[in-house]
Amino acid sequence: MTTNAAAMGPGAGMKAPFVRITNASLHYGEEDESGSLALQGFDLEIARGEFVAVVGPSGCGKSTLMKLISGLTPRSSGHVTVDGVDVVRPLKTVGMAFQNPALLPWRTVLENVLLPIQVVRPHRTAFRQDRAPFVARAKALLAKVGLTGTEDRFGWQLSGGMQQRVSLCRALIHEPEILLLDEPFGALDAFTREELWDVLQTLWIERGFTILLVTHDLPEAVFLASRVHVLSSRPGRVIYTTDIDLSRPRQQDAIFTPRFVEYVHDLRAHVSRARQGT
Amino acid sequence: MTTNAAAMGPGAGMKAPFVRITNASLHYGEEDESGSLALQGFDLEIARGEFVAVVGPSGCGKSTLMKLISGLTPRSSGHVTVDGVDVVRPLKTVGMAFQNPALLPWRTVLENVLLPIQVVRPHRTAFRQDRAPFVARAKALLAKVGLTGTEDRFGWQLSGGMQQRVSLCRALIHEPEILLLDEPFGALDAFTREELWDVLQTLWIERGFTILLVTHDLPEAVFLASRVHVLSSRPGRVIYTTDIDLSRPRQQDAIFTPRFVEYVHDLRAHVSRARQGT
Amino acid sequence: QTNIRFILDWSFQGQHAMFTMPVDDGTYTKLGLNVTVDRGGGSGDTVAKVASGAYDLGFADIYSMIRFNDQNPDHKLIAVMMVDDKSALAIEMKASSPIKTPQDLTGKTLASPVGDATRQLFPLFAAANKLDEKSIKWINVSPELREPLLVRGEADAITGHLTTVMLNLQNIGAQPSDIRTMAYIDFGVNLLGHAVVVKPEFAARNAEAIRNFIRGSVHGFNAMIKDPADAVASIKKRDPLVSADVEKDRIKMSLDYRMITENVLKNGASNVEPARLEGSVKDVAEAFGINKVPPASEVYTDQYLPPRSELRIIQ
Amino acid sequence: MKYKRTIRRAAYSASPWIATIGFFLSWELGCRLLNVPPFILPTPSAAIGSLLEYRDGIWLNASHTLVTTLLGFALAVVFGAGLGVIVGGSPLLYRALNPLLIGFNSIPKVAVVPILVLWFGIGFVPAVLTAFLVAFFPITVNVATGIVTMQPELRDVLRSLGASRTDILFRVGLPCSMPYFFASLKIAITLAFVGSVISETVASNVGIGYLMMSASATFRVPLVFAALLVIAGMGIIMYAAAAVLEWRFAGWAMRT
Amino acid sequence: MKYKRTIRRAAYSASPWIATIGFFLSWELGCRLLNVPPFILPTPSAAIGSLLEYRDGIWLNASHTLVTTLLGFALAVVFGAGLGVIVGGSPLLYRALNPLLIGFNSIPKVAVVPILVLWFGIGFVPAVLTAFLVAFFPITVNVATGIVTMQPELRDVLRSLGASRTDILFRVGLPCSMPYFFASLKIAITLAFVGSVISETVASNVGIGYLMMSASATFRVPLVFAALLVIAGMGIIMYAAAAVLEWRFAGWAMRT
Ligand SMILES: Nc1ncnc2c1ncn2[C@@H]1O[C@H](COP(=O)(O)OP(=O)(O)OP(=O)(O)O)[C@@H](O)[C@H]1O
Ligand SMILES: Nc1ncnc2c1ncn2[C@@H]1O[C@H](COP(=O)(O)OP(=O)(O)OP(=O)(O)O)[C@@H](O)[C@H]1O
Ligand SMILES: [Mg+2]
Ligand SMILES: [Mg+2]
Repeated sequence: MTTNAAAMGPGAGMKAPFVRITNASLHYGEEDESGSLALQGFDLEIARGEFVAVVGPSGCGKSTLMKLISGLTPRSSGHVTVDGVDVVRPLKTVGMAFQNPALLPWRTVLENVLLPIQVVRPHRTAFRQDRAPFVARAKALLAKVGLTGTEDRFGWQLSGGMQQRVSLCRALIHEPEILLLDEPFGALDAFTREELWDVLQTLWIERGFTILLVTHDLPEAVFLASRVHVLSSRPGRVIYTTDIDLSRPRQQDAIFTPRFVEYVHDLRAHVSRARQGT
Repeated sequence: MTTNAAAMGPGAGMKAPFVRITNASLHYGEEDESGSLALQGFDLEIARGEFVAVVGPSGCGKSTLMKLISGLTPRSSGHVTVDGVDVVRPLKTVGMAFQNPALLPWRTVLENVLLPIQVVRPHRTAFRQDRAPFVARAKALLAKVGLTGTEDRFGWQLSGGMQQRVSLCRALIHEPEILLLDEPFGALDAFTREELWDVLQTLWIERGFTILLVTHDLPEAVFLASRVHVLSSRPGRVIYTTDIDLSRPRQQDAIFTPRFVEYVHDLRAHVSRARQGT
Repeated sequence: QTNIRFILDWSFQGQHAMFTMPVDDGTYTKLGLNVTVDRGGGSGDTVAKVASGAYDLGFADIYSMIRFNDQNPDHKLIAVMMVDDKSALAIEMKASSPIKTPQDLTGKTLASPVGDATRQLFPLFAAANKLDEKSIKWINVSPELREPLLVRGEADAITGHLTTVMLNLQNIGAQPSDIRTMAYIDFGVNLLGHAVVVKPEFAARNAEAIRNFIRGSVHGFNAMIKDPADAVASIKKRDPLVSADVEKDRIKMSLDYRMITENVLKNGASNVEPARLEGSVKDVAEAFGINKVPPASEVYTDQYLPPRSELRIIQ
Repeated sequence: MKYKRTIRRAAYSASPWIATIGFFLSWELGCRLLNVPPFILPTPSAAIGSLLEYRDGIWLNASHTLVTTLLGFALAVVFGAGLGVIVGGSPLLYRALNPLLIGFNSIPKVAVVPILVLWFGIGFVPAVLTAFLVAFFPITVNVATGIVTMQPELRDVLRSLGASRTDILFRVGLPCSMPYFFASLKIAITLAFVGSVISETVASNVGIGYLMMSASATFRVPLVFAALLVIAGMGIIMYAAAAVLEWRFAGWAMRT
Repeated sequence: MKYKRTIRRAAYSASPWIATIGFFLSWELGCRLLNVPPFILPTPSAAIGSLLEYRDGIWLNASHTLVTTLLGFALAVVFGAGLGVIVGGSPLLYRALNPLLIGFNSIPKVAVVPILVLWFGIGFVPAVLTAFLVAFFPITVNVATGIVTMQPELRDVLRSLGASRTDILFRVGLPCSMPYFFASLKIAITLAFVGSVISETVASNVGIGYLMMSASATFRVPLVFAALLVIAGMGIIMYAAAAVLEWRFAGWAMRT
């Protein structure tokens, strides 16, 4: 099964797409259970360093796609490789912000943000020797998302939107190669959201990691991503893909340009069609 | 403390506002703890049958306001009355959709929706005698939000947006007098969201209950509410109120009318100012 | 100095002073022994512990040892010093009870711990007194329930060592005059009592140490007779919670009923007549269902005794 | 790959047997190699031999003990869970009763059995009561803990409906404590066996406890161990029954 | 209103005393009214009288038992939690060891003490071991259950970081099982006392168990009850210590 991908090897990965999903499907639970087929005949390729967004109707399998790529839930059939390696167990190179913030209730905000540092390989040893630089990094990240002063509170003492921002920081802190963001700004007001768009875009331009963003906000997808995929209703697969040809860094006022609005309308039409398919 | 409200009595409630908050404040934890003051000097009145929306920056105290009105969290000072009665314990007449769906994991979707029926007073006796009409009602509600066929699954087998819709059904099923909705459409794609706007508006026009909606989506607030309040940053209080003078029932295309857009822009400006206050 | 780990048959009681006083006054030490005395949990337990090697010497009922030997032919023990010349096994009832002779026990209810020697050897008592053993209804209880059941009338009679039961009954408020006893020894069951037991191999290897232990214990025996108060003090040192009065009574009773007989006064301690031992072993073996009756020489040996002159008991 | 998975599955289902048989084998070998005399620790083969030899007597006594234990256990479940609900639902009662409960349970029940015997006579009742007294506490503690630590978000769902404390207790607290409850059943069933056997050793004319007493009084140690094996076996069977219920009622907590 | 709240607070903090004193009062009254003879059930005043009378001897024995119990308990916590982590972390081991654990724990430990004594001699070691053997099981069961039922969402957070099974176990499983763990400490500390006392009654020259044995052998029942009171008191103190730790380490689970 793994031969294909293995044959290409990590060296070949330079040429081959960073994430490659071919004809994959994913069932939850037993195969014969009805209503548990979340993805079917799914194809997707993401190049290294690309910023890709995925949109689609509620329940179409976007979160499932995230779990598929990160290896959290094993595919039922097809091929999934990341960096040329078959995904059979959870990857060690992802940063993931779940749809639901999932902060560990026994840890303070700071400790939650530091969690990946304590777990992920090169950092954990360094962290054990010297916490200070990492704590500083975590505080800087929290400051960026507007959460200065909440470091020592528990996650459940924060508002929904604040928790979501903590979760975003946790996905970023260990500077993963690939970032999987599942509606990271869903619970935020427009202004905070737009501020964080800028933060994320800047980080991406600086660091050049690969990002897969799931969102319901079409302007968000257009503003941030270089390419947007539209998924069909469950069982999800890609039914439309568009490249967003807007110069970087994109500015807030780009939202009001006709090209931007056109992209949004185009996507809107396709999402609408995807829902109709239900 | 209660004398004021009690003196007016339920009879006087006809004239007096249905929900009345006067100079209320709310501290989480001990009074001296810093950063725990969520609401301060808060004033708000909602007439019976009104549809009110509340917007404001993330972490400003919107969810806290919901808990204040429903009596889930006691106020630290000030007055809060609902229907002329001082709120000192959780009300029995509210339907509440929390920011986070909070489905009971041991119950199926249908059982989760039926929960209020099994708990709230007049229904629970009727339910014990004959489940059928309530089950039918629950199924009808689930159908309205597009969840037919998920009745027998567990909440954690659904996608985030689907869970949110189940939670909305749970808030509606027992036809409460007052509905507190905390970002009920946050995890939904634009189309599902707009469909549900219609569903909610129709229900409100038919049943005439009082609704308080918390949202980050300004068009949503303008589309649905008759009045929109903007809160300041924490500690939250109302810094701006506007009546939305658009005819009912509002149609999807109203969104593109200049008046609608103007309302949205007006609110945007005020929310922006509220954030700046941070 | 030879180390001797010695285990008693039960928790510290007055009569055990014959082993603790020589420890306290240095007699054992002078004899080249370093003796530790631990309490036990019943004769059966004691023999198993000696057989296992956890202890070198033990103080146990000689018939318990016989039964153990039968079950564990590879780990037999042997008695080297007979301490109780007379068994204290007895049946006790209230003085007001209609049971006056052994035959009156027919059809009555008796309470007793299931492992209690008196109960196990009841068939001998029944046979000697022509009593239908099958008509007896037994209730199995732990030792701490036995006397209360008699007092409360839920049992018509109980079985147990005289020296234990009498004092227990007094402890829960009965007067000696309220109690009637039937000692086996007085009703045709001529049994011996507790002895010092040891593994034969150990004894063979440490013959002189055993002899010295017996010397020391005879010294303790005499010291206990001479100064019961001192004996009680020696026990109280090991268990500060024992009641001095009770243990003093117990010493007196043990001496009277079990330890000092004409035989002992005349011949000194541990004078076992082979015929008497053989007879009792045969009876007991039958009661226990032992097919291979052990010869007396496998049960008791006098080869580790010091000269008779050193075994004298003076009242 | 399929082949590998089949093997792994087989290993998984056979694992309890493998572990148990391995345990008995090493016990047997240990006894033989170290030459442990049977009156200290008999070999399992000797114990099983005794078990077969005396199967009728053992069966009689075992069934008696089983009934006793089950009754005591049933009482413990009902009372323990009830007390747990009450105590978990009321911080005041929790605080008030904690010392009494802890104190009472620190006491070895052997000390209490004679009292029970003097009150209720010898035999059945004290054994049932002892099993009950020994077994209820873990259930109470676990149910109360489960209720106290119920997820506050779920509790708020009920509170927002104006639910009474009882409603919250039964509709959120109890389901939340189900995994704790079933965990405590494992503990309680083993303790119930210990309780009834202990009571039987103190005062009873029948039952595994009595059998053990009389076997050990006559130095039939393999028989004692045969009795122990029987108790262990009954405990396992009872637990298996509880595990089925656990899967049915608390399976949601182990969702993946 | 303030006044009312003060009263309620006072009632809350006094509640354990009220309950305990109430318990003793009704025991005293019950004994007196029903005229229960002291060899069945002494009055608490008689027990306390004995306690004072023999305080030196009791103190000596109690401190011995306390040390024994604490050692056994400490072993039980370390081993029980360790085994719980292992078993909770591996479904295979869980399945494999369950029957052995259940079987072993269904066996009354009194039956095992003589074996321990034969191996380790009379006194300290067997008592520590018995306390340990009796107490570890609830800890194992609860820790394993806590780990098995950890919130899957939180587990996924760790898995998404490519965390090893050990990491998941220690960073999510263990914290999730803390409330279960502390619940089991309550059970385990009481069982540890039971275990060491039982062992002392079987084989020891010192300790509360020995004291109870020798007191009950001579029918000084009030002294037996004095000993029981001391054990109960020590159990409560130990528990109070554990409760402080619980508040520190599992307080988050009781957030409001
Ligand atoms: N644990 C599960 N067990 C069974 N079915 C599941 C499970 N999780 C998700 N599903 C189903 O898989 C489908 C896709 O779910 P997924 O969470 O990927 O949707 P989504 O695109 O993220 O939706 P949303 O936008 O609402 O979050 C849904 O129909 C859902 O019911
Ligand atoms: N349980 C709690 N303990 C302490 N502080 C809390 C608690 N819940 C909320 N807060 C604080 O109160 C303030 C208001 O919180 P609230 O949840 O009401 O915000 P919100 O307006 O709903 O925000 P969002 O839009 O992000 O959901 C926040 O600063 C938050 O940190
Ligand atoms: Mg999703
Ligand atoms: Mg909120």
